[in-house]
Amino acid sequence: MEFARIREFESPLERYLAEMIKDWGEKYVLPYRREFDEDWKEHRYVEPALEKLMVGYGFQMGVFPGEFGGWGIGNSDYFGSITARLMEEIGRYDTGIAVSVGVTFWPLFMITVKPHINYDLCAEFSELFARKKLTIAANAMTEPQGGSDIENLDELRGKTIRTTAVLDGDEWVINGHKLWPTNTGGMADLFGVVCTTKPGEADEKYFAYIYIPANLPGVKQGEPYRKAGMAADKNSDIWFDNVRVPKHYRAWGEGLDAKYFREIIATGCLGSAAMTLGAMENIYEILYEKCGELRYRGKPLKENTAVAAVLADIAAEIEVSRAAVYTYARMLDRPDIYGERYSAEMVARGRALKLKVCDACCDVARKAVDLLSHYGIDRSFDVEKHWRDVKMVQLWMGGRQLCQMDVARHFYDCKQL
Amino acid sequence: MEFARIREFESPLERYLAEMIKDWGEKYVLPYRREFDEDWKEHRYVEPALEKLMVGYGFQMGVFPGEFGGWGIGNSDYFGSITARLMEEIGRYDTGIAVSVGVTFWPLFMITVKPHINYDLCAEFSELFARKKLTIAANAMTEPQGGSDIENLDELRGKTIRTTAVLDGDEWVINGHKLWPTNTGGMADLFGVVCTTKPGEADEKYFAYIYIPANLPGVKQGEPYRKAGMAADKNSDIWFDNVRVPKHYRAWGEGLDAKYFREIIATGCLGSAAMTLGAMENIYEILYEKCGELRYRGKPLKENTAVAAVLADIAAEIEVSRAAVYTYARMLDRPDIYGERYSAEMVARGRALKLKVCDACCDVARKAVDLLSHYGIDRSFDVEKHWRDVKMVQLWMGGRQLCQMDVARHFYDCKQL
Amino acid sequence: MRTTINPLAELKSDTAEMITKSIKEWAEKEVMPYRHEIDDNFEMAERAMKKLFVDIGMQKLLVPESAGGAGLSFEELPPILYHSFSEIGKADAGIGFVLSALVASSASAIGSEVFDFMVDKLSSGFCRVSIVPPQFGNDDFRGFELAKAVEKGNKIRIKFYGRPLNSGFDADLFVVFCNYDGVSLAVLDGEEVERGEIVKTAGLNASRNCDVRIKAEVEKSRIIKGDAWKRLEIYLNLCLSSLCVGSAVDSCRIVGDWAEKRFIRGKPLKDNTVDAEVLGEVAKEAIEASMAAQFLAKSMLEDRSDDEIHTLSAITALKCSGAAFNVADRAMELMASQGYAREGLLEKQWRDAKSIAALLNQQHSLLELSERFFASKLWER
Amino acid sequence: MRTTINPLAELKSDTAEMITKSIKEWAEKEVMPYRHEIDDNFEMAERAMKKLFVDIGMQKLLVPESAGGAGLSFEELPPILYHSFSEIGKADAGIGFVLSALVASSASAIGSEVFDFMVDKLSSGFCRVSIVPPQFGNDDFRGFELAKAVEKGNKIRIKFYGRPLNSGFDADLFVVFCNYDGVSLAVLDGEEVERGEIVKTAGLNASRNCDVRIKAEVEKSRIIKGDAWKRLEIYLNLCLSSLCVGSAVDSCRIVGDWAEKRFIRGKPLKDNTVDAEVLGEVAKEAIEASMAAQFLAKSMLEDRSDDEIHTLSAITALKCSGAAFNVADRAMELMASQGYAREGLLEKQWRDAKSIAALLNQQHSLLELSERFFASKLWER
Repeated sequence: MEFARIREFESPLERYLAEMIKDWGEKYVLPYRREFDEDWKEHRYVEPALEKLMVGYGFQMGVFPGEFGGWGIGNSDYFGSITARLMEEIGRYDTGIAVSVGVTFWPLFMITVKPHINYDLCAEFSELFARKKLTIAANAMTEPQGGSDIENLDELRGKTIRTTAVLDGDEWVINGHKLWPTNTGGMADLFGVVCTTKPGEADEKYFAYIYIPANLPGVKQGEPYRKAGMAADKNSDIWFDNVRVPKHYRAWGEGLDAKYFREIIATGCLGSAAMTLGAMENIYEILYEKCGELRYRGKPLKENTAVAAVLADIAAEIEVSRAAVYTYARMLDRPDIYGERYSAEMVARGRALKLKVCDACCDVARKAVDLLSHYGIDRSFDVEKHWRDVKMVQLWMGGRQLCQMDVARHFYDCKQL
Repeated sequence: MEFARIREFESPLERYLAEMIKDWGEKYVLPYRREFDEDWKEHRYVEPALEKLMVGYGFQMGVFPGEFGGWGIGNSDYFGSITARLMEEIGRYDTGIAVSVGVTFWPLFMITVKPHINYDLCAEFSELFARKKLTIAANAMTEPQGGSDIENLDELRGKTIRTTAVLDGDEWVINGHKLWPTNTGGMADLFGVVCTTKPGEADEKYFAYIYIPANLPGVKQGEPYRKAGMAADKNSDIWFDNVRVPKHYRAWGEGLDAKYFREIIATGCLGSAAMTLGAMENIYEILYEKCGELRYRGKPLKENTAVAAVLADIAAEIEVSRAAVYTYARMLDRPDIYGERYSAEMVARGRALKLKVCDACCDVARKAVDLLSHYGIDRSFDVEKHWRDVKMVQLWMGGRQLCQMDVARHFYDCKQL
Repeated sequence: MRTTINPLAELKSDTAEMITKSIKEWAEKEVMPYRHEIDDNFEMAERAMKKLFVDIGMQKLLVPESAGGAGLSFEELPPILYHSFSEIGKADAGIGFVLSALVASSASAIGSEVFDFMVDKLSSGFCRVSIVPPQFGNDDFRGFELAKAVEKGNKIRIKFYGRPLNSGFDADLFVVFCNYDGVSLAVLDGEEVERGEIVKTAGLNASRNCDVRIKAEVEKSRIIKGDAWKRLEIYLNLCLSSLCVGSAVDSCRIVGDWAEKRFIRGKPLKDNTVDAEVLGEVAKEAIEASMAAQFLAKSMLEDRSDDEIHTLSAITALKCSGAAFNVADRAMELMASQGYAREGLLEKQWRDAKSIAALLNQQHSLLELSERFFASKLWER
Repeated sequence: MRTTINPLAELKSDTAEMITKSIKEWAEKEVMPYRHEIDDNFEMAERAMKKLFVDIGMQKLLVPESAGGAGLSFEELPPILYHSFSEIGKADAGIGFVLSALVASSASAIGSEVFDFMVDKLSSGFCRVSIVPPQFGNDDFRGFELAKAVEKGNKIRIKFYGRPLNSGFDADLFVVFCNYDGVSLAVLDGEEVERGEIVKTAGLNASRNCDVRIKAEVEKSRIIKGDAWKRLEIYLNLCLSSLCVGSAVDSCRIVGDWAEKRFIRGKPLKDNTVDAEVLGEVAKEAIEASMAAQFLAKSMLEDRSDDEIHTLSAITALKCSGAAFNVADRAMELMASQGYAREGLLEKQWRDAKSIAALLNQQHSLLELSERFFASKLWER
């Protein structure tokens, strides 16, 4: 059954996209999902599935405005709701693919979402994504020296960023080393790079967000990391060695880059929460089926009240999480009512949502594994896969502790965290 | 700050009522709240506060349709949202008063909420509540022999109910013993009584919901119980000894009583979740203030990151809970979209909501007590009061286990729980 | 056998058995018949305390036999404290809470000059001791405010304003953590302490507390230097841990009785798996707590550093108070309103256990563990 | 000192120290250098297991000296198991998991006719033992399906289809819970068991498992009757608990190193209170687990009923596996992606600990505790 949400805000486009994803997931993901773990490096199974969705079903152009051949998700009045739904529906099948799709859109949000649509860059980059070929973007934030420091914009204001951008005539010259972005390890065609025009300064005007096509000289992607799970999401190092891009590849310029980058945090939180929601829903579906088949004390597992109690806790957790995800999505849809997406308030709400929903999802997955015992850790039951995968979502974007600090700072007006 | 909800569904009436409650709470509750614990029996402080709200501000007539002098909450298109808001706002001040108000409306919902408005009974009972005198109702369900068996309608179908209603000419003759209803111990003027017309039968047509004015011969209320908290809510025994009421005091008759009674469960769950939400918000407000004042390691408590982490978890919990409460409230507002309020689905969703939000609230209160340590258990900080009070909400309406079974039954299609 | 296990061999002793027996009798006569009302009626608690402290002699465990006490040695103490406090915890955690401060303070004073001063008090009628630990405030004692001690000629001037851990309103003696020569304990006569109004609290009602103002000048002999404060905390933690074990066992007993009597779906609660699982959980928590408290008591009989035992004791107290609360809390979920009602007896264990857990200051304790195990530098000194 | 405590006095023994030393060396040479890859490369795990089982002789702890074993007695065993499994847990919980089944099975067989049969296997080269416990299915063994045993002349016919606890694919011996004369253990030669394909699992990769079909006829002497199954579970629980203690300590070490190296807000992680609190929590959990496992080992040296120790062992295994998982899980939150990466080593402890916790079947264990402590009647027999 469908878990709670306000259905009045489901747009026709959203419904249509959700149906496409369902069609895609059943045909192109489920039959291969159990191969993903060993496929972490080669992506012999992952990439065709991803390509099908991005090129075959056309999602790759989704965020661009209609005039550039896109679906206009970014300038739709349902931007938040549609984003949440995409991540939820893909997350049911695989959170790794969800994040791969999400992170392709993510850097593009800086230039495709109203009211800040950068038509020049849209025109230029939409050509790249319009190719009938899998095209992927990545958001290069984290650096080796300081974990969550970069996402920690409100406290550090970019002070610790070491990737530098120097203007040389009409070109930016970029140098730096990034760790862990999704869609790296050779996948990305375009990077959105967080860098500084004045290293060591805590001033948002020096915070720069610059696009770097991956095929430029001086860009190097490392080998993908092996991880506990999340095999469909490749993460790696990226090095920028005197990479030169045109001046207009900086998203918006002084001050505005930092401002709209906060929206990247807000939407990242929404996407993270929504894809873990999808994972929870799939766990629910698996439990629904398996707890009806497995028998205990002469009855289906689910008919034992002790088991039913755990199943109920799981369902209730999903019910509440979904209501919260779509409430926040709606709030992002209507800046006129709820404030700008990049406002400190909306970012803090996003952090709070990600904090709780990711925690809930980790908890649900843990309970499901325990409940199924032997079968819980069996890879052919798919529950343990979600359990391993979703932990990553809880950890990224600065992890739990940064989430907590951002929430505390805003909700309690803390000044010294 | 205001925690998450879809603001588009806030009606003008809701906003107006919320302002009244704030005015009332600051003037008539806060100055006396710390006396409530010792006042559990006499209600020397509680009753004037309650009377002010019910008579002074006029809430007592709230649910009746306009034609009977009421505010028409029951036949408003925002029935769920308004109910949630009332319980939330009163719950900030005192969950005991919230439940006292809620349970006055509760039995009346059977006859005042569209589409099932019983105009005859509305006409008759609205006169009682229109008096300029505190008038209180109670919902008499639980019986001594079997805890949550009566609320457990889907499984037992009224089989275990021992309070009997026998038709004698034009009158019902009621006999039975009820335990624990809110607003008893001498408070109630009108009872909505769950009884059976054929004891021992598991058939919903014998389930009867009959109104009994408290001043009739044969009605006896016991002394209020002393409890761990929730002093503003009086609970006690009620005995019905050959009490006679007119035949038309049965709410709707065979089958329909049981049907609409499920709506009582759904709205009870909404109210429970909303009032604990209010309590959480008040805890948040207290923490906001106190964690700014108390100092630790040379800084305000809240500026220590370890403390901030806990504060953040609390805020995030409230954020998600509020979104869920108002999502469900909206779903109750629109049976055309989400199904009838008394449908198994909506009841299960309500159970899930109550389960999670009450758990969240107990957890928030527990963390707040721990955080403030010495001051957490100090009654003059008001946190421990909420901690004691809200546990009761988690326990009532059949408690956690019944909530879990109802959720599991519906979400997993269990047949033998 | 109901949520109890046999104690470790080294924790069995005839003295412990004897004392436990007296406490059992005391509980049956002095507490159980009044348990519903004891929280509302301080005189009842006081009467019970007098019997326990004076007649049974729990306040004189460490007082030398020459002064009319039991004259127990450190080797005898841990098993006796484990057993006796477990037993008290089954009856009234508040009374045990008051006693724990007295026992811990006496243990910390043994061998110091001030011990005689304490013995005088402990052996001349009903006595309560209040501990004044560091608390929310400034940075002196690992982030907590510590009473100020300043040398003034031959005397020490102690200054403090704040809230004791326990019995601030009633205590005859105050043991105050102060910043003299590192961290020391100052032992003050109740008369040297100015008291505010009784603070109403969530539980532990036998321990009446208040804010106190201290501005006393005392002889140097009233100060216990060195690691005495650690010893105090170790014994306090042992007493409170054991008390919480007793509380958890009692909550298990209460919910077990209910689960037998109460029928649902045609069977006693305990025969429904959803309820049985909760019973299993509470039994597990109670046993875990008991294992931890016994481990601590046993460790105290071994050759271990004060530091190690101090740390173990902190972990154990957190574990046991948490367990006592969880057991009562989950038991209450099973008993629903019946657990919440005063008559049910469970709700008192629930309020008391929560109060102990809160007073142990979890956040701060965890940070201390982090210092101890990970050498975190959290406090500048 | 880092999240370890000195063991209880009774758990110190020269033999234990000697064995622990060998295991430490083994871990450093055979496991640590390959830890990143060991999960992907079963040969590595197998090589390490051979060294541990055969060369160090962990598979022959109970084999009589006459047959080339260590010939340990029940009195020597608990301390040695506590120490050795803790040590193994620091290196590779999967290997310890495989060993635990072997040790527990041997312990359950001592004194029975089948022991000689086992000794033959255990003393002739690398050997793995798989346990086939009751499992999801029907009602025979407290709600779990038990292998069927039917007398057929002088022989017993054993029938079962399902999944062993461990090493089903590799085992040389199977110890099968069956319904013979109540609950008994049947010891089968690996050749008597038909195996399916290797099941891929979340962790514990050294233990390759599969579904098995058993349809064997064995001599009555291959059946161990009476309480042997309880003894098996007791030893299994002790081994797994100790293993989890080692795992928790290792996770603490990993996160401790990280918290020292990683800077945030200009300070090492460990000096930020929000992170220090997590460190405090993990240290607390690890120590609690260690206390519980030691308590169990110590209890096994005391005069206690099998039933009591059986129950304690179940509680301890739940506690310790939960703790090992929680420690790794929270440590991962602190280390973020670094904890999640294979190189970080933490994620293996995380997967392994969760797997052990899941295999212990929490739900079912709690219901058993409820039977034990509250006489819940949950299963009709």
